[in-house]
Amino acid sequence: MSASEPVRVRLFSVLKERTGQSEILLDAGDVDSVGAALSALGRTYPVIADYRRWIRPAVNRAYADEDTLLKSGDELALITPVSGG
Amino acid sequence: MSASEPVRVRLFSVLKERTGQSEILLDAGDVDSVGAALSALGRTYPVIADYRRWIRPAVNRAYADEDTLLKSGDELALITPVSGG
Amino acid sequence: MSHERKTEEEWVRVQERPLDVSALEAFLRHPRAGGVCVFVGTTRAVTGSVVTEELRYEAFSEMALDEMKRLAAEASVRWPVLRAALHHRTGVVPVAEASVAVGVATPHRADSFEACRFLIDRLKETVPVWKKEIYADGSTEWVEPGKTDQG
Amino acid sequence: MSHERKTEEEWVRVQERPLDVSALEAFLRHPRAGGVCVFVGTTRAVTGSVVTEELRYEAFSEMALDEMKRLAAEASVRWPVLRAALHHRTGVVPVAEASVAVGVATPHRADSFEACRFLIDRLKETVPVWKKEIYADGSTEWVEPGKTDQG
Repeated sequence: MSASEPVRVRLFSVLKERTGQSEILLDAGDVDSVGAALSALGRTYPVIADYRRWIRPAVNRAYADEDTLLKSGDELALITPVSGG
Repeated sequence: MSASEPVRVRLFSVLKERTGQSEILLDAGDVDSVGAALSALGRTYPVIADYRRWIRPAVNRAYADEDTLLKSGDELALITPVSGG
Repeated sequence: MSHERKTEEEWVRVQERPLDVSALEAFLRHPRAGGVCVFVGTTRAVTGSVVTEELRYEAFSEMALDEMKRLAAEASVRWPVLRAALHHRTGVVPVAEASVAVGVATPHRADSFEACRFLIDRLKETVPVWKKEIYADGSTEWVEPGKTDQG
Repeated sequence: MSHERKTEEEWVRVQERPLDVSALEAFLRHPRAGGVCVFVGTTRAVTGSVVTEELRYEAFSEMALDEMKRLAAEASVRWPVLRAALHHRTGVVPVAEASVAVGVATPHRADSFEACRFLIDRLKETVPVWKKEIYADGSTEWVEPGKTDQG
Protein backbone atom coordinates (compact mmCIF):
# COMPACT_ATOMS: atom_id res chain seq x y z
CA MET A 1 0.00 0.00 0.00
CA SER A 2 1.28 3.40 -0.93
CA ALA A 3 0.83 6.25 1.48
CA SER A 4 0.55 8.63 -1.48
CA GLU A 5 -2.62 10.01 -3.02
CA PRO A 6 -4.44 7.68 -5.44
CA VAL A 7 -5.05 8.36 -9.11
CA ARG A 8 -8.62 9.58 -9.37
CA VAL A 9 -10.44 8.24 -12.45
CA ARG A 10 -13.48 10.18 -13.67
CA LEU A 11 -16.24 8.54 -15.72
CA PHE A 12 -19.05 10.21 -17.65
CA SER A 13 -21.88 9.48 -20.02
CA VAL A 14 -22.09 5.87 -21.20
CA LEU A 15 -19.17 4.68 -19.02
CA LYS A 16 -20.66 6.17 -15.88
CA GLU A 17 -24.01 4.66 -16.73
CA ARG A 18 -22.71 1.20 -17.55
CA THR A 19 -20.16 0.88 -14.74
CA GLY A 20 -22.43 2.53 -12.19
CA GLN A 21 -19.37 4.58 -11.11
CA SER A 22 -18.58 8.24 -11.62
CA GLU A 23 -15.24 8.01 -9.86
CA ILE A 24 -12.77 5.16 -9.29
CA LEU A 25 -9.60 5.46 -7.18
CA LEU A 26 -6.52 3.55 -8.33
CA ASP A 27 -3.35 3.04 -6.34
CA ALA A 28 -0.78 5.28 -8.02
CA GLY A 29 1.90 2.64 -7.48
CA ASP A 30 -0.02 0.17 -9.65
CA VAL A 31 -0.65 2.36 -12.68
CA ASP A 32 2.32 4.35 -13.91
CA SER A 33 0.77 5.34 -17.25
CA VAL A 34 -2.62 6.01 -18.80
CA GLY A 35 -2.33 2.73 -20.75
CA ALA A 36 -1.65 0.78 -17.58
CA ALA A 37 -4.64 2.41 -15.88
CA LEU A 38 -6.93 1.61 -18.82
CA SER A 39 -5.76 -2.02 -18.79
CA ALA A 40 -6.39 -2.31 -15.06
CA LEU A 41 -9.82 -0.70 -15.37
CA GLY A 42 -10.68 -2.91 -18.36
CA ARG A 43 -10.09 -6.04 -16.30
CA THR A 44 -12.65 -4.94 -13.69
CA TYR A 45 -15.09 -3.21 -16.05
CA PRO A 46 -15.46 -4.96 -19.43
CA VAL A 47 -17.26 -1.93 -20.87
CA ILE A 48 -14.05 0.08 -20.42
CA ALA A 49 -12.12 -2.55 -22.37
CA ASP A 50 -14.84 -2.48 -25.05
CA TYR A 51 -14.64 1.30 -25.33
CA ARG A 52 -10.87 1.58 -25.05
CA ARG A 53 -10.21 2.38 -28.71
CA TRP A 54 -12.71 5.27 -28.57
CA ILE A 55 -11.61 6.73 -25.27
CA ARG A 56 -9.58 9.95 -25.38
CA PRO A 57 -7.91 10.06 -21.99
CA ALA A 58 -7.46 13.41 -20.25
CA VAL A 59 -4.98 13.89 -17.42
CA ASN A 60 -5.58 16.82 -15.11
CA ARG A 61 -8.16 18.21 -17.55
CA ALA A 62 -6.00 18.21 -20.67
CA TYR A 63 -6.11 15.61 -23.44
CA ALA A 64 -3.31 13.06 -23.12
CA ASP A 65 -2.56 9.65 -24.62
CA GLU A 66 -1.90 6.11 -23.47
CA ASP A 67 1.82 6.79 -23.02
CA THR A 68 1.23 9.71 -20.69
CA LEU A 69 2.73 8.97 -17.27
CA LEU A 70 0.59 9.10 -14.17
CA LYS A 71 1.68 10.16 -10.75
CA SER A 72 0.13 10.25 -7.34
CA GLY A 73 -2.79 12.70 -7.14
CA ASP A 74 -3.41 12.85 -10.90
CA GLU A 75 -6.94 12.95 -12.25
CA LEU A 76 -7.59 10.68 -15.25
CA ALA A 77 -10.81 11.33 -17.18
CA LEU A 78 -12.09 8.77 -19.68
CA ILE A 79 -13.54 10.88 -22.49
CA THR A 80 -15.75 8.83 -24.81
CA PRO A 81 -16.77 10.46 -28.13
CA VAL A 82 -18.18 13.87 -27.24
CA SER A 83 -21.50 15.13 -28.57
CA GLY A 84 -22.03 18.59 -27.15
CA GLY A 85 -23.48 21.44 -29.09
CA MET B 1 -50.19 69.47 -70.25
CA SER B 2 -51.30 65.94 -69.54
CA ALA B 3 -54.22 65.36 -67.21
CA SER B 4 -52.61 62.08 -66.11
CA GLU B 5 -50.60 61.51 -62.93
CA PRO B 6 -46.95 62.58 -63.08
CA VAL B 7 -43.96 60.27 -62.69
CA ARG B 8 -42.75 60.65 -59.11
CA VAL B 9 -38.95 60.66 -58.81
CA ARG B 10 -37.48 59.79 -55.38
CA LEU B 11 -34.01 60.92 -54.32
CA PHE B 12 -31.95 59.75 -51.37
CA SER B 13 -28.56 60.10 -49.79
CA VAL B 14 -26.05 62.14 -51.78
CA LEU B 15 -28.55 63.06 -54.54
CA LYS B 16 -31.12 64.33 -52.05
CA GLU B 17 -28.42 66.30 -50.27
CA ARG B 18 -26.89 67.83 -53.40
CA THR B 19 -30.11 68.61 -55.27
CA GLY B 20 -31.94 69.72 -52.14
CA GLN B 21 -34.89 67.64 -53.35
CA SER B 22 -36.29 64.37 -52.02
CA GLU B 23 -39.00 64.19 -54.65
CA ILE B 24 -39.33 65.59 -58.18
CA LEU B 25 -42.47 65.30 -60.31
CA LEU B 26 -42.04 64.80 -64.06
CA ASP B 27 -44.79 65.02 -66.66
CA ALA B 28 -45.38 61.43 -67.75
CA GLY B 29 -45.88 62.57 -71.35
CA ASP B 30 -42.31 63.91 -71.45
CA VAL B 31 -40.44 60.87 -70.11
CA ASP B 32 -41.46 57.55 -71.62
CA SER B 33 -38.48 55.59 -70.26
CA VAL B 34 -36.08 55.57 -67.31
CA GLY B 35 -33.30 56.74 -69.63
CA ALA B 36 -35.39 59.68 -70.84
CA ALA B 37 -36.20 60.63 -67.25
CA LEU B 38 -32.53 60.49 -66.23
CA SER B 39 -31.58 62.68 -69.22
CA ALA B 40 -34.25 65.23 -68.36
CA LEU B 41 -33.23 65.25 -64.69
CA GLY B 42 -29.55 65.53 -65.62
CA ARG B 43 -30.21 68.72 -67.58
CA THR B 44 -31.72 70.38 -64.52
CA TYR B 45 -29.50 68.82 -61.86
CA PRO B 46 -25.87 68.36 -62.99
CA VAL B 47 -25.19 66.06 -60.04
CA ILE B 48 -27.67 63.54 -61.48
CA ALA B 49 -25.80 63.60 -64.79
CA ASP B 50 -22.52 63.16 -62.90
CA TYR B 51 -23.91 60.17 -60.99
CA ARG B 52 -25.79 58.60 -63.89
CA ARG B 53 -23.38 55.71 -64.47
CA TRP B 54 -23.64 54.70 -60.80
CA ILE B 55 -27.39 55.05 -60.44
CA ARG B 56 -29.42 51.83 -60.31
CA PRO B 57 -32.94 52.97 -61.16
CA ALA B 58 -35.89 51.32 -59.42
CA VAL B 59 -39.41 51.58 -60.79
CA ASN B 60 -42.24 50.99 -58.35
CA ARG B 61 -39.74 49.62 -55.79
CA ALA B 62 -38.07 47.01 -57.98
CA TYR B 63 -34.72 47.40 -59.72
CA ALA B 64 -35.10 48.30 -63.39
CA ASP B 65 -32.81 49.64 -66.12
CA GLU B 66 -32.59 52.60 -68.48
CA ASP B 67 -34.77 50.87 -71.07
CA THR B 68 -37.63 50.29 -68.64
CA LEU B 69 -40.73 52.16 -69.84
CA LEU B 70 -42.43 54.65 -67.56
CA LYS B 71 -46.11 55.36 -67.43
CA SER B 72 -48.30 57.82 -65.62
CA GLY B 73 -48.23 57.32 -61.83
CA ASP B 74 -44.97 55.35 -61.77
CA GLU B 75 -42.45 55.94 -59.01
CA LEU B 76 -38.82 56.17 -60.15
CA ALA B 77 -36.19 55.90 -57.42
CA LEU B 78 -32.57 56.87 -58.13
CA ILE B 79 -30.53 54.35 -56.14
CA THR B 80 -26.91 55.45 -55.81
CA PRO B 81 -24.44 52.80 -54.54
CA VAL B 82 -25.95 51.38 -51.34
CA SER B 83 -24.00 51.05 -48.10
CA GLY B 84 -26.33 49.57 -45.54
CA GLY B 85 -25.30 46.97 -43.00
CA MET C 1 -40.68 55.61 -37.37
CA SER C 2 -40.66 51.94 -38.21
CA HIS C 3 -41.71 49.83 -41.15
CA GLU C 4 -42.11 46.10 -40.95
CA ARG C 5 -43.57 42.98 -42.49
CA LYS C 6 -43.91 39.82 -40.50
CA THR C 7 -45.18 36.37 -41.38
CA GLU C 8 -44.69 33.13 -39.50
CA GLU C 9 -41.50 32.46 -41.47
CA GLU C 10 -39.93 35.85 -42.01
CA TRP C 11 -39.64 39.19 -40.32
CA VAL C 12 -38.22 42.30 -41.99
CA ARG C 13 -38.00 45.68 -40.29
CA VAL C 14 -36.55 49.15 -40.82
CA GLN C 15 -36.67 51.31 -37.72
CA GLU C 16 -35.13 54.34 -36.04
CA ARG C 17 -35.16 52.77 -32.58
CA PRO C 18 -32.28 50.58 -31.39
CA LEU C 19 -32.58 47.04 -32.75
CA ASP C 20 -33.91 44.35 -30.44
CA VAL C 21 -31.60 41.43 -31.18
CA SER C 22 -33.21 39.31 -28.44
CA ALA C 23 -36.61 39.59 -30.11
CA LEU C 24 -35.05 38.69 -33.44
CA GLU C 25 -33.33 35.65 -31.94
CA ALA C 26 -36.55 34.57 -30.18
CA PHE C 27 -38.46 34.80 -33.48
CA LEU C 28 -36.00 32.38 -35.09
CA ARG C 29 -36.68 29.49 -32.68
CA HIS C 30 -38.38 26.59 -34.43
CA PRO C 31 -38.97 22.97 -33.34
CA ARG C 32 -37.35 21.62 -36.51
CA ALA C 33 -34.32 23.91 -36.19
CA GLY C 34 -30.96 22.63 -35.02
CA GLY C 35 -28.99 25.77 -35.76
CA VAL C 36 -29.64 29.48 -35.57
CA CYS C 37 -27.03 31.90 -36.92
CA VAL C 38 -27.32 35.61 -36.19
CA PHE C 39 -25.11 38.36 -37.53
CA VAL C 40 -25.11 41.81 -35.94
CA GLY C 41 -23.32 44.69 -37.65
CA THR C 42 -22.11 47.34 -35.24
CA THR C 43 -20.63 50.80 -35.69
CA ARG C 44 -16.86 50.48 -35.58
CA ALA C 45 -14.97 53.37 -33.96
CA VAL C 46 -11.77 52.98 -35.94
CA THR C 47 -11.08 52.00 -39.54
CA GLY C 48 -7.39 52.22 -40.35
CA SER C 49 -6.34 55.57 -38.91
CA VAL C 50 -9.77 57.19 -39.23
CA VAL C 51 -11.93 57.68 -36.15
CA THR C 52 -15.69 57.42 -36.60
CA GLU C 53 -17.90 59.30 -34.17
CA GLU C 54 -21.19 57.83 -35.37
CA LEU C 55 -22.93 56.59 -38.49
CA ARG C 56 -26.12 57.98 -39.95
CA TYR C 57 -28.27 55.68 -42.03
CA GLU C 58 -30.94 56.66 -44.49
CA ALA C 59 -33.26 54.10 -46.09
CA PHE C 60 -35.81 53.96 -48.87
CA SER C 61 -37.81 52.01 -46.33
CA GLU C 62 -40.66 50.62 -48.40
CA MET C 63 -38.33 49.26 -51.08
CA ALA C 64 -35.84 48.10 -48.46
CA LEU C 65 -38.54 45.87 -46.97
CA ASP C 66 -39.38 44.49 -50.43
CA GLU C 67 -35.70 43.75 -51.09
CA MET C 68 -35.20 42.10 -47.71
CA LYS C 69 -38.23 39.88 -48.32
CA ARG C 70 -36.88 39.03 -51.76
CA LEU C 71 -33.51 38.07 -50.26
CA ALA C 72 -35.20 35.88 -47.64
CA ALA C 73 -37.13 34.14 -50.42
CA GLU C 74 -33.92 33.67 -52.42
CA ALA C 75 -32.18 32.15 -49.39
CA SER C 76 -35.12 29.78 -48.89
CA VAL C 77 -34.64 28.45 -52.40
CA ARG C 78 -30.96 27.70 -51.75
CA TRP C 79 -31.10 26.45 -48.15
CA PRO C 80 -33.81 24.80 -46.00
CA VAL C 81 -34.63 28.03 -44.17
CA LEU C 82 -37.23 27.62 -41.40
CA ARG C 83 -37.15 31.23 -40.25
CA ALA C 84 -35.35 34.35 -41.46
CA ALA C 85 -35.22 37.88 -40.08
CA LEU C 86 -33.56 41.05 -41.40
CA HIS C 87 -33.71 44.25 -39.36
CA HIS C 88 -32.02 47.55 -40.21
CA ARG C 89 -31.77 50.65 -38.10
CA THR C 90 -31.86 54.17 -39.59
CA GLY C 91 -30.80 57.56 -38.29
CA VAL C 92 -27.87 57.93 -35.92
CA VAL C 93 -26.14 54.70 -34.82
CA PRO C 94 -23.45 55.43 -32.22
CA VAL C 95 -20.25 53.40 -31.85
CA ALA C 96 -20.78 49.78 -30.68
CA GLU C 97 -24.52 49.92 -31.37
CA ALA C 98 -26.16 47.69 -33.98
CA SER C 99 -27.09 49.04 -37.40
CA VAL C 100 -28.20 45.69 -38.80
CA ALA C 101 -29.21 42.26 -37.51
CA VAL C 102 -29.80 39.26 -39.73
CA GLY C 103 -30.66 35.75 -38.59
CA VAL C 104 -31.59 32.37 -39.99
CA ALA C 105 -32.79 29.08 -38.53
CA THR C 106 -32.19 25.81 -40.38
CA PRO C 107 -32.26 22.13 -39.41
CA HIS C 108 -28.44 21.85 -39.48
CA ARG C 109 -25.76 24.33 -38.53
CA ALA C 110 -23.73 24.56 -41.75
CA ASP C 111 -26.78 25.83 -43.62
CA SER C 112 -27.53 28.46 -40.98
CA PHE C 113 -24.04 29.94 -41.38
CA GLU C 114 -24.18 29.91 -45.18
CA ALA C 115 -27.68 31.36 -45.42
CA CYS C 116 -26.93 34.07 -42.85
CA ARG C 117 -23.73 35.03 -44.64
CA PHE C 118 -25.61 35.15 -47.94
CA LEU C 119 -28.29 37.44 -46.47
CA ILE C 120 -25.90 39.99 -44.98
CA ASP C 121 -23.65 39.98 -48.06
CA ARG C 122 -26.60 40.55 -50.41
CA LEU C 123 -28.24 43.06 -48.08
CA LYS C 124 -25.12 45.20 -48.40
CA GLU C 125 -25.31 44.96 -52.19
CA THR C 126 -28.97 45.51 -52.96
CA VAL C 127 -31.04 46.86 -50.05
CA PRO C 128 -31.53 50.61 -50.53
CA VAL C 129 -29.89 51.91 -47.37
CA TRP C 130 -27.11 54.48 -47.28
CA LYS C 131 -24.53 55.21 -44.65
CA LYS C 132 -22.90 58.52 -43.85
CA GLU C 133 -19.73 58.52 -41.80
CA ILE C 134 -19.51 61.25 -39.18
CA TYR C 135 -15.82 61.48 -38.35
CA ALA C 136 -14.33 62.66 -35.09
CA ASP C 137 -12.77 65.68 -36.90
CA GLY C 138 -16.27 66.88 -37.85
CA SER C 139 -16.11 65.94 -41.53
CA THR C 140 -18.75 63.70 -43.08
CA GLU C 141 -18.88 61.35 -46.05
CA TRP C 142 -21.51 59.24 -47.80
CA VAL C 143 -20.17 55.72 -48.21
CA GLU C 144 -20.55 54.76 -51.88
CA PRO C 145 -18.99 51.37 -52.59
CA GLY C 146 -17.71 50.97 -56.12
CA LYS C 147 -17.95 54.65 -56.99
CA THR C 148 -14.68 56.15 -58.07
CA ASP C 149 -14.26 59.87 -57.73
CA GLN C 150 -13.99 61.01 -61.34
CA GLY C 151 -17.79 61.61 -61.35
CA MET D 1 -25.27 24.57 -10.95
CA SER D 2 -23.12 26.73 -13.14
CA HIS D 3 -19.43 27.04 -13.85
CA GLU D 4 -17.93 30.02 -15.57
CA ARG D 5 -14.80 32.00 -16.31
CA LYS D 6 -15.02 35.53 -17.54
CA THR D 7 -12.39 38.06 -18.53
CA GLU D 8 -12.81 41.26 -20.50
CA GLU D 9 -12.24 39.37 -23.77
CA GLU D 10 -13.82 35.98 -23.21
CA TRP D 11 -16.66 34.38 -21.34
CA VAL D 12 -17.14 30.62 -21.01
CA ARG D 13 -19.99 29.05 -19.07
CA VAL D 14 -21.53 25.64 -18.38
CA GLN D 15 -24.90 25.86 -16.66
CA GLU D 16 -28.13 23.98 -16.01
CA ARG D 17 -30.32 27.06 -16.38
CA PRO D 18 -31.58 28.15 -19.81
CA LEU D 19 -28.92 30.07 -21.73
CA ASP D 20 -29.16 33.85 -21.84
CA VAL D 21 -28.33 34.62 -25.46
CA SER D 22 -29.04 38.33 -24.96
CA ALA D 23 -26.41 38.56 -22.24
CA LEU D 24 -23.96 36.73 -24.47
CA GLU D 25 -24.67 39.07 -27.38
CA ALA D 26 -24.36 42.13 -25.11
CA PHE D 27 -20.97 40.88 -23.86
CA LEU D 28 -19.69 40.76 -27.45
CA ARG D 29 -20.22 44.47 -28.17
CA HIS D 30 -16.92 46.27 -28.64
CA PRO D 31 -16.10 49.75 -30.04
CA ARG D 32 -13.63 48.28 -32.54
CA ALA D 33 -16.07 45.58 -33.70
CA GLY D 34 -17.87 45.82 -37.01
CA GLY D 35 -19.35 42.34 -36.97
CA VAL D 36 -20.74 40.02 -34.33
CA CYS D 37 -21.67 36.47 -35.29
CA VAL D 38 -23.65 34.29 -32.88
CA PHE D 39 -24.56 30.66 -33.33
CA VAL D 40 -27.26 29.06 -31.19
CA GLY D 41 -27.75 25.29 -31.27
CA THR D 42 -31.30 24.23 -30.44
CA THR D 43 -32.92 20.87 -29.78
CA ARG D 44 -34.45 19.65 -33.03
CA ALA D 45 -37.70 17.70 -32.74
CA VAL D 46 -37.27 15.58 -35.84
CA THR D 47 -34.20 13.99 -37.44
CA GLY D 48 -35.16 11.87 -40.45
CA SER D 49 -38.11 9.85 -39.22
CA VAL D 50 -37.10 9.89 -35.56
CA VAL D 51 -38.92 12.13 -33.10
CA THR D 52 -36.89 13.59 -30.23
CA GLU D 53 -38.72 14.49 -27.04
CA GLU D 54 -35.80 16.20 -25.36
CA LEU D 55 -32.03 16.05 -25.05
CA ARG D 56 -30.09 15.53 -21.85
CA TYR D 57 -26.58 16.89 -21.68
CA GLU D 58 -23.85 15.89 -19.28
CA ALA D 59 -20.57 17.77 -19.03
CA PHE D 60 -17.19 17.35 -17.40
CA SER D 61 -17.67 20.99 -16.52
CA GLU D 62 -14.24 21.99 -15.24
CA MET D 63 -12.46 20.52 -18.25
CA ALA D 64 -15.17 21.84 -20.61
CA LEU D 65 -14.36 25.38 -19.43
CA ASP D 66 -10.65 24.77 -20.00
CA GLU D 67 -11.31 23.46 -23.50
CA MET D 68 -13.62 26.34 -24.37
CA LYS D 69 -10.98 28.82 -23.21
CA ARG D 70 -8.37 26.98 -25.24
CA LEU D 71 -10.59 27.16 -28.34
CA ALA D 72 -11.17 30.89 -27.83
CA ALA D 73 -7.40 31.37 -27.59
CA GLU D 74 -6.89 29.30 -30.76
CA ALA D 75 -9.49 31.40 -32.62
CA SER D 76 -7.73 34.57 -31.46
CA VAL D 77 -4.51 33.38 -33.09
CA ARG D 78 -6.26 32.80 -36.42
CA TRP D 79 -8.64 35.77 -36.52
CA PRO D 80 -8.62 39.27 -34.95
CA VAL D 81 -11.07 38.28 -32.22
CA LEU D 82 -12.10 41.18 -29.96
CA ARG D 83 -14.53 39.17 -27.84
CA ALA D 84 -15.53 35.51 -27.71
CA ALA D 85 -18.14 33.67 -25.68
CA LEU D 86 -19.02 29.98 -25.44
CA HIS D 87 -21.92 28.86 -23.26
CA HIS D 88 -23.25 25.32 -22.90
CA ARG D 89 -26.33 24.14 -21.09
CA THR D 90 -26.48 20.80 -19.24
CA GLY D 91 -29.36 18.64 -18.04
CA VAL D 92 -32.64 18.52 -19.91
CA VAL D 93 -32.95 20.77 -22.98
CA PRO D 94 -36.49 20.63 -24.44
CA VAL D 95 -37.27 21.00 -28.12
CA ALA D 96 -36.54 24.49 -29.57
CA GLU D 97 -34.51 25.52 -26.52
CA ALA D 98 -30.81 26.32 -26.77
CA SER D 99 -28.16 23.82 -25.71
CA VAL D 100 -25.22 25.90 -26.87
CA ALA D 101 -24.48 29.50 -27.80
CA VAL D 102 -21.21 30.68 -29.29
CA GLY D 103 -20.38 34.19 -30.40
CA VAL D 104 -17.48 36.24 -31.72
CA ALA D 105 -16.86 39.93 -32.38
CA THR D 106 -14.27 41.00 -34.95
CA PRO D 107 -13.55 44.26 -36.83
CA HIS D 108 -14.96 42.87 -40.11
CA ARG D 109 -17.84 40.53 -40.79
CA ALA D 110 -16.13 37.74 -42.74
CA ASP D 111 -13.85 37.01 -39.80
CA SER D 112 -16.76 36.88 -37.37
CA PHE D 113 -18.47 34.18 -39.45
CA GLU D 114 -15.30 32.14 -39.85
CA ALA D 115 -14.24 32.35 -36.21
CA CYS D 116 -17.75 31.53 -34.97
CA ARG D 117 -17.98 28.53 -37.30
CA PHE D 118 -14.56 27.38 -36.13
CA LEU D 119 -15.58 27.63 -32.46
CA ILE D 120 -18.82 25.65 -32.78
CA ASP D 121 -17.21 23.02 -35.04
CA ARG D 122 -14.31 22.50 -32.63
CA LEU D 123 -16.56 22.63 -29.57
CA LYS D 124 -18.44 19.64 -30.96
CA GLU D 125 -15.16 17.77 -31.44
CA THR D 126 -13.25 18.42 -28.26
CA VAL D 127 -15.32 19.91 -25.44
CA PRO D 128 -16.25 17.12 -22.98
CA VAL D 129 -20.03 17.29 -23.17
CA TRP D 130 -22.28 14.35 -23.99
CA LYS D 131 -25.79 14.26 -25.35
CA LYS D 132 -28.44 11.64 -24.71
CA GLU D 133 -31.42 11.52 -27.03
CA ILE D 134 -34.74 10.91 -25.32
CA TYR D 135 -37.04 9.74 -28.10
CA ALA D 136 -40.82 10.10 -28.22
CA ASP D 137 -41.17 6.29 -28.05
CA GLY D 138 -39.44 6.29 -24.65
CA SER D 139 -36.11 4.85 -25.82
CA THR D 140 -32.86 6.66 -25.10
CA GLU D 141 -29.43 6.75 -26.71
CA TRP D 142 -26.07 8.36 -25.99
CA VAL D 143 -24.87 10.14 -29.11
CA GLU D 144 -21.33 8.95 -29.84
CA PRO D 145 -20.01 10.38 -33.10
CA GLY D 146 -17.51 8.20 -34.87
CA LYS D 147 -18.15 5.13 -32.73
CA THR D 148 -19.23 2.13 -34.77
CA ASP D 149 -21.15 -0.55 -32.96
CA GLN D 150 -18.72 -3.46 -33.02
CA GLY D 151 -17.45 -2.35 -29.59
